[in-house]
Amino acid sequence: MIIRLQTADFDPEREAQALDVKGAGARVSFVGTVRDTAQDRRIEALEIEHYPEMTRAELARIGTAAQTTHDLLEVLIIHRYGRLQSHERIVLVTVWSAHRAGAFAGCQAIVDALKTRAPFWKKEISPEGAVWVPGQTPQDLR
Amino acid sequence: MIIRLQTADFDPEREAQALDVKGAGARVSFVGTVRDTAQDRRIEALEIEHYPEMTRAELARIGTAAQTTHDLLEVLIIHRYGRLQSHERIVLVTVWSAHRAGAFAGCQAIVDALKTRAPFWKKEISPEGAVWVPGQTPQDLR
Amino acid sequence: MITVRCFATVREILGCETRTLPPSSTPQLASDILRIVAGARTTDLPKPLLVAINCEHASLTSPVKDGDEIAFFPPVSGG
Amino acid sequence: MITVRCFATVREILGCETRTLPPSSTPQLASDILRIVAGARTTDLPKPLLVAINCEHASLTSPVKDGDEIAFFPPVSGG
Repeated sequence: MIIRLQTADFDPEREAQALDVKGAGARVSFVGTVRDTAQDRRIEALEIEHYPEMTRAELARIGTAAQTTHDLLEVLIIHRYGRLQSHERIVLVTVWSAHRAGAFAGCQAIVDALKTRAPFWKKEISPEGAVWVPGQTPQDLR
Repeated sequence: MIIRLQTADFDPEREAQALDVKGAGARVSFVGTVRDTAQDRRIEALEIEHYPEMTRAELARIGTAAQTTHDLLEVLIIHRYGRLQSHERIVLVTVWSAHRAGAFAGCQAIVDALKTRAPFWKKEISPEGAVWVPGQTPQDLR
Repeated sequence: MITVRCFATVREILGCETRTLPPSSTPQLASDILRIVAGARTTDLPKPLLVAINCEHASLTSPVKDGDEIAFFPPVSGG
Repeated sequence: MITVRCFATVREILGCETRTLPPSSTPQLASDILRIVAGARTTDLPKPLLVAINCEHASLTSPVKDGDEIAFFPPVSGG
């Protein structure tokens, strides 16, 4: 499992190719990008804050759980932080599995868990000012 | 919607980048590759036959249905045919949506439909000989 | 004229990729076309046998008319 | 020693990113630590308020001991 937190952009294909996963027949990737509008406000940029030590630990827990549950051969998670312009890539989740069903379910499980459990916070910068994006609470703490 | 049938390999990221999709916050990709084993036989290559005119028409119907049902902003399908070595890419399905739920559901719906409806047939070439891969019948014709 | 196309194992068993048939003066179903092109070898063909008419999935009971392209093939295995 | 870390709106409201507290001689819960660092401003904090102890999600009723790192933050918005 590869987990990376970085300010720099990434090339999803190059990152996936760097992992030579044997026996994989299916690979599913999710790429999240900064949208250019939110509730009719024009988004110029996003400022992403995170809690580095916990983010790393939480993503490892999320990845390991998905790997076991969905029979994944490999998991790659890259999440950026800092200031990102609209249309820039934010996050990449790529998983490999022998078959497609596990790959789809595993990738979606990681993305869903990441959005409710990983300690990232986003501030949207628009011409009208900066607004924190409303967040989510982990299922087991609701 | 972009649909391509070709013998040549493709770069999933370059193909996705070539489509500049406005308003997309989520992109989900499926890449299918030739596995190196099947039922304990070592697979050297795959020979993929198809029915070009129908493949194109059927993929267009599948893509359009998913686009409507899952609110997809754009759909890209590339499927190779001819002789492919093990570990080579066979198929790419990439979809864009404003949000992740539609992107995951839409991509999976296209891949599932492709596997049961698109007229492709695979022959696995192993040291023991060539074997046709058992196929699937569309849901509405079972 | 009706164009008949065969793919994969159907092509191998019937030893024929594309064939044209003169239009019939009486209404025809896909099963009638199959009887003409496969004859006694019909029993050797894969089951289920899939049928497409003008590049759309159809069935053995679908009607076929002059100008149509009909295809016979085994279950598919794309992706 | 107990390390307290605040993120996002909690950091902005309390005007403090990291703070250390001496260990207590009596058992403490996360809510006790919050009372010390937020005081009257507790009511200004986001609801729900999330808590992590040693980089794992916890709650306001979780115990905190000497050497722990406790963090307070609003609901998350990653991905």
